[in-house]
Amino acid sequence: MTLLQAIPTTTAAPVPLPTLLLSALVWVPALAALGLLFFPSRTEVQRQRIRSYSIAATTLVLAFAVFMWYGFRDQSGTYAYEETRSWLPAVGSSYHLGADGVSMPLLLLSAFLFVFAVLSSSRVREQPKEYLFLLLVLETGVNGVFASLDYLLFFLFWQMQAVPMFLLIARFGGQRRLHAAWKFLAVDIAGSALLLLAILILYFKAPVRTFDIVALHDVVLPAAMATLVAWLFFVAFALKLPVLPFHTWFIDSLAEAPAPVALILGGVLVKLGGYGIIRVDVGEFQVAFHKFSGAVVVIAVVTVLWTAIAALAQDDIRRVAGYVVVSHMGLVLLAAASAAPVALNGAIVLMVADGLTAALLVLLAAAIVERTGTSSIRAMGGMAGRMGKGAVLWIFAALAAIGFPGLAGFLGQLLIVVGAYPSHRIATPLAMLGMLVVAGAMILTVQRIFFGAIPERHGRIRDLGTLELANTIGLLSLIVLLGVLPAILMDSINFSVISLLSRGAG
Amino acid sequence: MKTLGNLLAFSPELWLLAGAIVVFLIARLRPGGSTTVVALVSLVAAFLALATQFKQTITILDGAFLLDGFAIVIDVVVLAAAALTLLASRADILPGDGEAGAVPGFFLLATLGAMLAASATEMVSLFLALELLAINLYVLSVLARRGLAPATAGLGYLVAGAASSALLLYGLALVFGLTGETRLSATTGAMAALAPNHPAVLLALSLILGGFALRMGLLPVRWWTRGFEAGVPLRVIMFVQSAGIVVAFAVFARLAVSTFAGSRIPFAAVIAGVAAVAMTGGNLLALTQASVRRLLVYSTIAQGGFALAAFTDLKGAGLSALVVFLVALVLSNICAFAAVIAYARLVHSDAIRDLAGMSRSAPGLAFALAIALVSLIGLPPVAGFFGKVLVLQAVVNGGYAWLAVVAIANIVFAAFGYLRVLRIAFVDPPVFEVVPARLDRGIQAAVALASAGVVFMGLLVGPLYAAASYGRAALLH
Amino acid sequence: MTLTLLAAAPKGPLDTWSPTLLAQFELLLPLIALLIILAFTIDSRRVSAAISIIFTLASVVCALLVIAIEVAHPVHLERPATFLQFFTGQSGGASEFTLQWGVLADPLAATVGLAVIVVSLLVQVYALSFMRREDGVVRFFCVLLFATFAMLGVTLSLSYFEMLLFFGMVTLSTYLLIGHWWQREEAAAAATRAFIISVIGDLALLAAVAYIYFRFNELNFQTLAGQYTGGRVSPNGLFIMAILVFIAAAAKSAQFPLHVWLPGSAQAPAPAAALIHSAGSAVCGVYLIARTYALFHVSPRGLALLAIAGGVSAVLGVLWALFQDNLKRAIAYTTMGELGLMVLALGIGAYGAGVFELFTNAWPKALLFLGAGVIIRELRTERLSEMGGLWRRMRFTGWLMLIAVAAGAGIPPFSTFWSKDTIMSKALALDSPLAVAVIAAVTFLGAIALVRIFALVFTGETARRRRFEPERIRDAGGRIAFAMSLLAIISVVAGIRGFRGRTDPIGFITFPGVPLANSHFMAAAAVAIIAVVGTVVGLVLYARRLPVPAALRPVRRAMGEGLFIDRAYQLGAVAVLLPVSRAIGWVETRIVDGAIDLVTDSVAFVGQPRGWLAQVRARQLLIGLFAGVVALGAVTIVLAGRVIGKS
Amino acid sequence: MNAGLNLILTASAALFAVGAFALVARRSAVLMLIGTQFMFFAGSIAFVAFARFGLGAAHASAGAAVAIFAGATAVAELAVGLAMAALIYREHRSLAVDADRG
Amino acid sequence: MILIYAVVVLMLLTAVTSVVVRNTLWAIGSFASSMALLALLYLTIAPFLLFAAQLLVFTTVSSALLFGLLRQTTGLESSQEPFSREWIIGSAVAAALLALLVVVVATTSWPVRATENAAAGFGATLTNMYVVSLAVLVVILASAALGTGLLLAAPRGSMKSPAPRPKGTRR
Repeated sequence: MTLLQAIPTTTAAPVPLPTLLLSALVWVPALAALGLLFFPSRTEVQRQRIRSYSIAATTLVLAFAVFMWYGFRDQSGTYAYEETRSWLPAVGSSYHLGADGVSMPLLLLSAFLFVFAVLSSSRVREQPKEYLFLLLVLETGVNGVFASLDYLLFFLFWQMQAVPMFLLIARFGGQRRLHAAWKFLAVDIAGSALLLLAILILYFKAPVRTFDIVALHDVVLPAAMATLVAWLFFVAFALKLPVLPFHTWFIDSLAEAPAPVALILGGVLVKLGGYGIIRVDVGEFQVAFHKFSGAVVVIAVVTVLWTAIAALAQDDIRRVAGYVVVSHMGLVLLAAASAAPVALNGAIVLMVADGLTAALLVLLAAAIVERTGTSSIRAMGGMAGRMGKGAVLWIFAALAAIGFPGLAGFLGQLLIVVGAYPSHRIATPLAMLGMLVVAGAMILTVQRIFFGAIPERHGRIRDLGTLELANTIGLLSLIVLLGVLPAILMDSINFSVISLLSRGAG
Repeated sequence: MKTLGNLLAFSPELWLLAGAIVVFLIARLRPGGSTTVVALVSLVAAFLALATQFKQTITILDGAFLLDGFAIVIDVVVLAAAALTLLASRADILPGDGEAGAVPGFFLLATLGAMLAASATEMVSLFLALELLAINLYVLSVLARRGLAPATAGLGYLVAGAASSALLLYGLALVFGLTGETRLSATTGAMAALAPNHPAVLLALSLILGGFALRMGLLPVRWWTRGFEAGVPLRVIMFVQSAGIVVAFAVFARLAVSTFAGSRIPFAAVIAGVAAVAMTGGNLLALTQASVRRLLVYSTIAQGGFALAAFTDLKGAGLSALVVFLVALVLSNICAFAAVIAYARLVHSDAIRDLAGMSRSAPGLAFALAIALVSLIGLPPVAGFFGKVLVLQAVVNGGYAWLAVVAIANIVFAAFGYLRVLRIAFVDPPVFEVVPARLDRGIQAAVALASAGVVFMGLLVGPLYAAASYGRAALLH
Repeated sequence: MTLTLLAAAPKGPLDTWSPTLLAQFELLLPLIALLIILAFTIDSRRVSAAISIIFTLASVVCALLVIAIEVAHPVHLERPATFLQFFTGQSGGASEFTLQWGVLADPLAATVGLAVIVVSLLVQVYALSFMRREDGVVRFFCVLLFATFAMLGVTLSLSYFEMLLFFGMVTLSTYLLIGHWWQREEAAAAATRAFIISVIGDLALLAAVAYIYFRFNELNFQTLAGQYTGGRVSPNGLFIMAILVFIAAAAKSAQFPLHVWLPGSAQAPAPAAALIHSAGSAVCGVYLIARTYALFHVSPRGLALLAIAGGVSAVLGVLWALFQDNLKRAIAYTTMGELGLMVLALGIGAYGAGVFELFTNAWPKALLFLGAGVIIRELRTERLSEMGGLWRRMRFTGWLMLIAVAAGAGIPPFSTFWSKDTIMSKALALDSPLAVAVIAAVTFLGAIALVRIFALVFTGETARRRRFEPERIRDAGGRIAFAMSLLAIISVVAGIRGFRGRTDPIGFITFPGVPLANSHFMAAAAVAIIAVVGTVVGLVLYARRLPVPAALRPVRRAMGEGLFIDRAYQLGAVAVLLPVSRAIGWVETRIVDGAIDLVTDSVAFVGQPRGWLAQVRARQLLIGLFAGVVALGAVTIVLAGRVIGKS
Repeated sequence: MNAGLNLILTASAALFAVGAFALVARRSAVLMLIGTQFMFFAGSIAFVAFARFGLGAAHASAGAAVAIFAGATAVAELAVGLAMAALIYREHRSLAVDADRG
Repeated sequence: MILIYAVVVLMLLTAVTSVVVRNTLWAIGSFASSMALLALLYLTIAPFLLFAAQLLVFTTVSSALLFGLLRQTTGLESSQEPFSREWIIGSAVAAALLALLVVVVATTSWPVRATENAAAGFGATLTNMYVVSLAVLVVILASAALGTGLLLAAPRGSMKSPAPRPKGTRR
C-alpha cells in the first residue's frame, strides 16, 4: 500500500474525474447477476421480467460507459477515473482500476455489445435465468480486464470470463457445442496458465513486490528475462486473439455458440487478446517485444492470409464471419508489432469497428440460419427476394468487414497500413492481399446467399423482425457513425497511444 | 502449580467438554432430544469464550500449551468447521441410523481435541490432543451410521490411524533423543546445532511426515470413499476433511517452525519434493473418480500438497499463506460436501454422472458446488484463488520456482477434471426425475454460509491475511 | 498551402461565389437527395425520381456556374476540411497525422464534373420512363444518386485519401448498378467480378497512399505536385508510386489486364450502363491519372507504362468490339478502346487532349447505351445477329444512333473528332510512328466497330423469332426521346473548337510543363480520312452481312470471348484459390483441430473414472505408508549425505 | 557412544518393525491391533531409553510420562478397535479388516 | 547388562511369535508375555511407577480386552497360511523399515549427558506439567469407553445398512 502511494500513478487530470464510476462499470453486472438469482422464473411473465431486468442492468452499464466517455477528456494520456484501494497489501496487489484511451473505447464497445447481446437473447427459451446470469458475470469479467491496472486483478478478471463462457457455449450451444466448449476451455486454460506464469515471473523478478502495472512499469528486468516474460504474455494473449494455428477454437465456438454469446465472443472476447498485447507487450515490454516483433509479424501475416483464404471456400456462414474476424485481429497484431502510433491508433479503431462488425455479422447470420434452417451457404441463394432488409444489412456488414470507406473498418485498416508500412515493407502488402481475399470472400457470400433465383423451399421465409431490425440497425448506425466521424474516437485514443509508446520506449 | 491459574485459558475447551457431557446425558436420559442444538450452543459459547482471549498470548504449565495468535486463528477455523458440520449433519442422518443422539457429543470431543492440539507446544500434550481427536473420529466414523461397511471402514481407519500415531511417536522420540527436550520451543537450539545431513534428524522428519500424512489427508483413504449409503457418513468425512486437516497442518507447522526449520537440514527441499508428489498424484487420483465424494476426498490430497508447499518458505510469509489457504480449503470443502449431502438427499446418489441435470433440479446447490469446485481448482474470483496465489508467492519466495511451475501445471490439469463435473452438472440432460424434497433448514444454512464465504473471501482476504500474519508472527515470535 | 492558394484567388465576385462553395453544393446535392429518399423511406417511384431529378438539376446548375467561373479565371482553389488529425508525437518524421477531405475547383475538375452531372441528369430522365415497368425503381434511383455522388467526389477530391474514399464508393455504386437485376445469376456474377477487380484497384490505391505518405508525409495532390521533383524519392520510388496509381486507375477504367469487368457491366440496365461507361467508374480511372499527372510526369517510365498499357487496351478493345455479338458488350468494348486511347494520350504527354477525349467521348457513349436500351427493350434480345432492319421502324432512334456512331467514330465535326485530332497531332509532334500507327488503327477499327453495330441493328431485315412481332416495335418517345436528343445535341457540339482562346478546352485544361498540342492540319486530315474510310468500310462490310470466312471462325470466337482472359481469371480463381482454401480447411479440421482435440481428449481420457483406484484397501495403504516413509527417509539421508556431505 | 542406549533403541526399532509386519502381513483384526500396540510401545521404549541414557535425563520423568500416556492411548485405541472388530464379527464371521469386497 | 540383553531378546522373540503364530489364542498369550517382558525392561531403565503401570495396567487390560474379544468370537484359527503373498510383501516392508531404523538408530552417536536420578520428580511432573495431559487422557479413556459401549450396545440385527428407496427414478 505504502509502496503504491509512493508511486505517482495519477498525474493530476485537468478535471478531477469522479472515481468509483469504473468500479460501477465493472461490478454492476455482477451485482445484477446476484440479484437475478432471487427472481422466480417459472412462468413466461417472470422470464420476461428477468429479461427486462437484465436489459436494464446492461443499459445502466452502458449509461455509465457513455457518461464516462463524455467525461473522458483527459488528453494527457494517463489513466482517468483511476481508483486505488488496498486489497492484498501482503502480496503488494491493490484494487487498482483505471481507464485510458486504449481501454476506454473497448469498454464502450463491450458496454454497447452486451446491451445488444441481452436484447437479442430473447431467442433463448429454456433457462433464461441461468443464461443471463452467466452473461452478466461475463460482462463483469470483460470490463474488469479492460479496466484493471493490477496484474493480479487483471488475471482475476481474465479468469472470470472463462468459466461463464465455457458454460454458455456448452450449455446453450448448437450441435457440437461440447466439442467447441472443450476446445475453448483447453486453449483458454493453457493461455491463462501462461499468463499466470508470466505475471508471477515478472512479480518475483521485480525488485519491488507489487502486482501494480503502473508500478511495475519502471522496473527494468534483465533483458533475457524481459524477453521471456514478453513472450509468455504474448503467447497467452495471442491464444485469445486468436492467431494461427490456435484459431480453430474461436471458429468452432463462434459457429456453435448461440447468437448473443457468439456476438460477445467475436465482438469483445477476442479483443481482450488484442488489448492485452497492446497494453502489456507494447506498453510495458516494448523493448523486449521489439526483439521478436519479426516473428510476431510473420505470425500476423500468416494469420491474415490463411484465414482470409480459408474463408473463401468455407460453406458455413457463421464460420465465414469467424474467419473474417480472425483476419482482422491478425491486422491488429501486425499493427502492434510495428509499434507505430498511427498503426496502434488504427489497431484500436479496427478492434472497435471489428467488434461492431462481428456483432452485426453474427446476428444476421443467426437470423438467416434460423430462417433457412441450415448454415450451409450452398443451400441458400436468392434470399434477397425473401428478406430484402436482411440482404441490405448483410451487404453493409460485408462492406464494413471489408473495410469499406465511410464505414468503421476503413479508417482502422487505412491507419494500420499507413502506420505499419514504414516498419514492415513486405508484410504490409501481404496483409493487404489478405484484405483483398477477405473482400472477395465476403462479396461472394453476398452473391451466394442473397442473389440469384429464389428457390421454392424458401417460400415462407419472413424478413427480419422488429427486434432484429432494431439490433442490427443500431449496430449499423454505430458503424457508420464511427466511419464518418472517427474523430469522436480518435481524439483521446491517440494521446494514450503516444504516452503508452513513450512509456514503453522509456 | 504456579501457572495453574492460566488454566482459565482453557475455558473454550471446557465449554466444549461441558457441552459434550450434556449431550451424552440428554442422549442417555431423553432419547430423541435435539442434541445437535446443544452442541451448537456449546460451540457458540466456546467461540465467545475464545473471543475474550483474542490478541493474548498465554503460556500454560510452563510450556505444555501456548494459547497464541496462531492457536486462536486455528481454533476459530476449527470451531467454524465444526459448527457448519453440525448444521449440515441432520440432513445426513438416514432413517436407518436409529437415534444417534450421542454423535454430536463425539463431534464436540473431537473439536476439543483439535483445539487442544492447535495450542499444544509440548510433545506429550500434542500427541495426546491428536489422539483425542483421532479416537473420537474413529468412534464417529462407525457410530454415526449403522451398518457393516462403516464398521469395516472405521476399523481400517483406526488401524491406519494407529500406525500413523506410532510413526509420529517414534519420530518425536528421535527428536527427543536428539535434543533432550519435550517442549518444542526448547528443541530449536539443539536442532540448530546438529549437522545438516544428520541421518537421525532426516529420519525423524520422514517419520513425522509419515505420521501426519493421514491426518493431512495426503493418503488415498478408501474407507471414506465407498458407495453412498454404505460408507462413512458424509458429515464425518466433512469434518475430517475440514477441521482435521487444518489441525494437522497447524500442529505440523508448530513442529516444523520450532524443530526442523531451526535445524540446518534441507527441510524445505524435502517438503517441496513431497508437495510436488502429493499435488500431482492427488490430482491424478481425483480426476479419475466416479463419485463426487471420492473426487473431493482425493482432491484434498492435491490441496494438501499445496498446503505443504507453503512450508517451503517457513521463515517468510509461508505460514500466513498456509493459514489463508487452509481457510479457503476448509470453506470450499465444506461448501462442496454440504452441497453433495443436500443433493444426495434428493437423488440418493453421489455419483458424478448422477449430477446431470443438477442445475435444473437444484440450481442453488449446483451453484454452490460450482463455486466450490472452481475454488478448489484455484480460479478467480473465489477463495481458492487467493490461497493458491499466496502459496505460489511463498513457494517462489522460498526459491522453489520449479515447484511453482508444477503447481501451475497442476492447477491447469485440475481445471479440466473439475470442469468436467461442472459440465455434467450444468450441461448434461438430467438422469433423475427429481422430486423436489424439502431440505433441512440446517443444511440450507450450511450451504449458504459456506458458499457465501467462498464467494466473498476475495473481499475479506485482506483482513484474513492480517489475522494470518498475526498468527504467523505469534508462531515465529 | 491551401491558404496561399486562397490568397491567390482573384478578388471580386469570387469571394462570395467562390467556386469551391459551388463545388460543394454540386457534390452534396445528390447526396442530400439520396438521404431524403432514404430517410423518409419514400417508396413512390415518381416522388423519388422527382426529388432526385430536381436535386441533380440544381447540381447541374452549380456545375455550370463553377465551370463558368473557372473559364473566367482558371485557378486552382481548394476548400479543405480535416477528416482526421492527430498528433504522433514522434521526434522526427511526421509529428502529425492529418487526413483531409474537401472540394477543389480547377478546370479539370470543373470539366469532368460537368460531364458527370449532366450525364447523370439525362440518364435519370431517361430512366424515369425506361424503368417504368421494372421493379426496384426507387432502389435504382438511389443507386444512381449514390453513383453520381461518388463520381463527383472523385472528380472534386483534393487528396489521395479522399480519392481513396470515393474510389471505394464508386466501387460500391458500380457493384450495385451492375447487380441491379440480382435475380439473374450472370448479373450477380458480373457484379461480384466488377467489385473484386475494383477492390484490387482500391487496395492498390491504398498501398499508394501508404507509400506516398511514408515518403512525403503528405497526401494533398497539389502539395505533392511540387514535391515529386524535390528528389526526396528515387526515380524507382516514383515509378513504384506510378505503378500503384496506375493499377488503381486500370482497375477502374478497364485497362488491360484488369478489363474483365467491363464487358460484364453490360449486365446493368441501360441507363446504369450509360452512366458507368460515359461518366462513371469507367472514366474515373483516367481521371485519377489526370489528377495525379504530376507523378507520372516526373517518372518517364510511368508515362511509358501509361502509353503501352493504353495502346494495348485500346487495340484489344476495338478488336474485341469487332467480333462481339452482344450489343451492349460490343459498345462496352468500344468504350474500352476509347479509354485505352485516353490513357495512351496521357502517356504520350497529350494531357489536355486526353482529358478532352474523356469529355467528348462521354456523350456519344451515353447516347449509344441509351439507344441500345431502347432497342433491346423493343427487340427483346441483345444479340446483334438477331437484330436488323430497324431503320424503318425506329427512324428517330436510328438518327440519334447515327449521330452517336459518327460522334464516336470521330467523323468531323462531331465531338470525338476534335479530341482524336489533338491526340494524333501530339503523336505527330512526337513523331513516334508507333503511337501514330496505334492511334490510327484505333480510330479506324473503332469507326468500323461502331458502324458495324449501327449496320447490324438498323440495316437489313428484322429476323423473325417466336413470340415476337416486329410490327409491335415502337420508336422511342417522350422523356426517353428528350434525354437522347439532348445527348445527341451535346455530342454534336461538345468538341467544337473553331475559335482559339480561353474557352478552348485544350487550352483550358492544361498541365504545367506539358505543352499544348497545337493541332496542325495534317493530323486533322488524317483523323478525318481514317474515320470516314473506317465508316465506309464498316458499312460496306456489315450492311450486307458478309458471312465470316471459315478460316476466321476461331479468330472470331477467340475475339468474341475476349481472348479467354476472363475465362483464364475464373479458371485461376476456381482452380487455384478454391482448392487452396479447401486444403486449408482440411488442414484445420484434420491437423490443427486434431492436435487440440488430442490434448483435450487425452486429458478427458485421464479424467475417466478408474475402478481400481477406489479399491485401495487398508493393507495396501499401510504398505504404501511404510514404504513411503522408508523411501523418503532413505532418499533424504542418502541425498543429504551426498550433497551436503560434499559441501 | 552408549552401548545400552543403542541396544535398547535397536530393540525398539525391531519391535516397531514387528508391529509393522503384523499390520501389513496379517489379516486378522486382532493381530493388526496387536501390531499397533507393538508400534506404540516401540515408540515409548525409545522415549524411555532416551530419558534414561540420553540427553533427556534432564527430563527423565518426561520419558516415563510419554510411556504412560502412549500406553494408555494405545490401550484406548485397542479397546475401540476391538469393539469394531466385534461389531464386524457379528455381521459375518470374520475378523478380517477389509473383509468386505465393497 | 546381561539381564537387559536377555529381556530384550526374549521380548522380541515373544513379539515375533505373537505376530506369526496361526492360533490367535497363542498370539494373545505371547503378546501378553512380551508386554510383561517390556515391563521388566522398564524396571531396569525407568522409574518404578512406569514398571508398575506397564505390568498392572497395560498388559492386563489389553490382554483382557483381547481375551474378551476372543470370548465373543470363539477363538478361531486364522485361515492365513504362512509365506503367502501378503507375508512376503509384509516381511519385505518390515525388513526395509527395520533396516532403515536400525542403521540410523544404531549408527547414530546419541548425545549423552551425565545422568542423575530424576525419578523423584516423576509424580510431581505428572501433576504439574502434565496435569492437563492427564485430564486429556481421562477424556480420551472416557470417550473410548463410551464409544466402545455405544458401539457394542448396537442392537443386533439392525446391522443391515439402510437403503431407502431412492426418490428419484432413473430416466
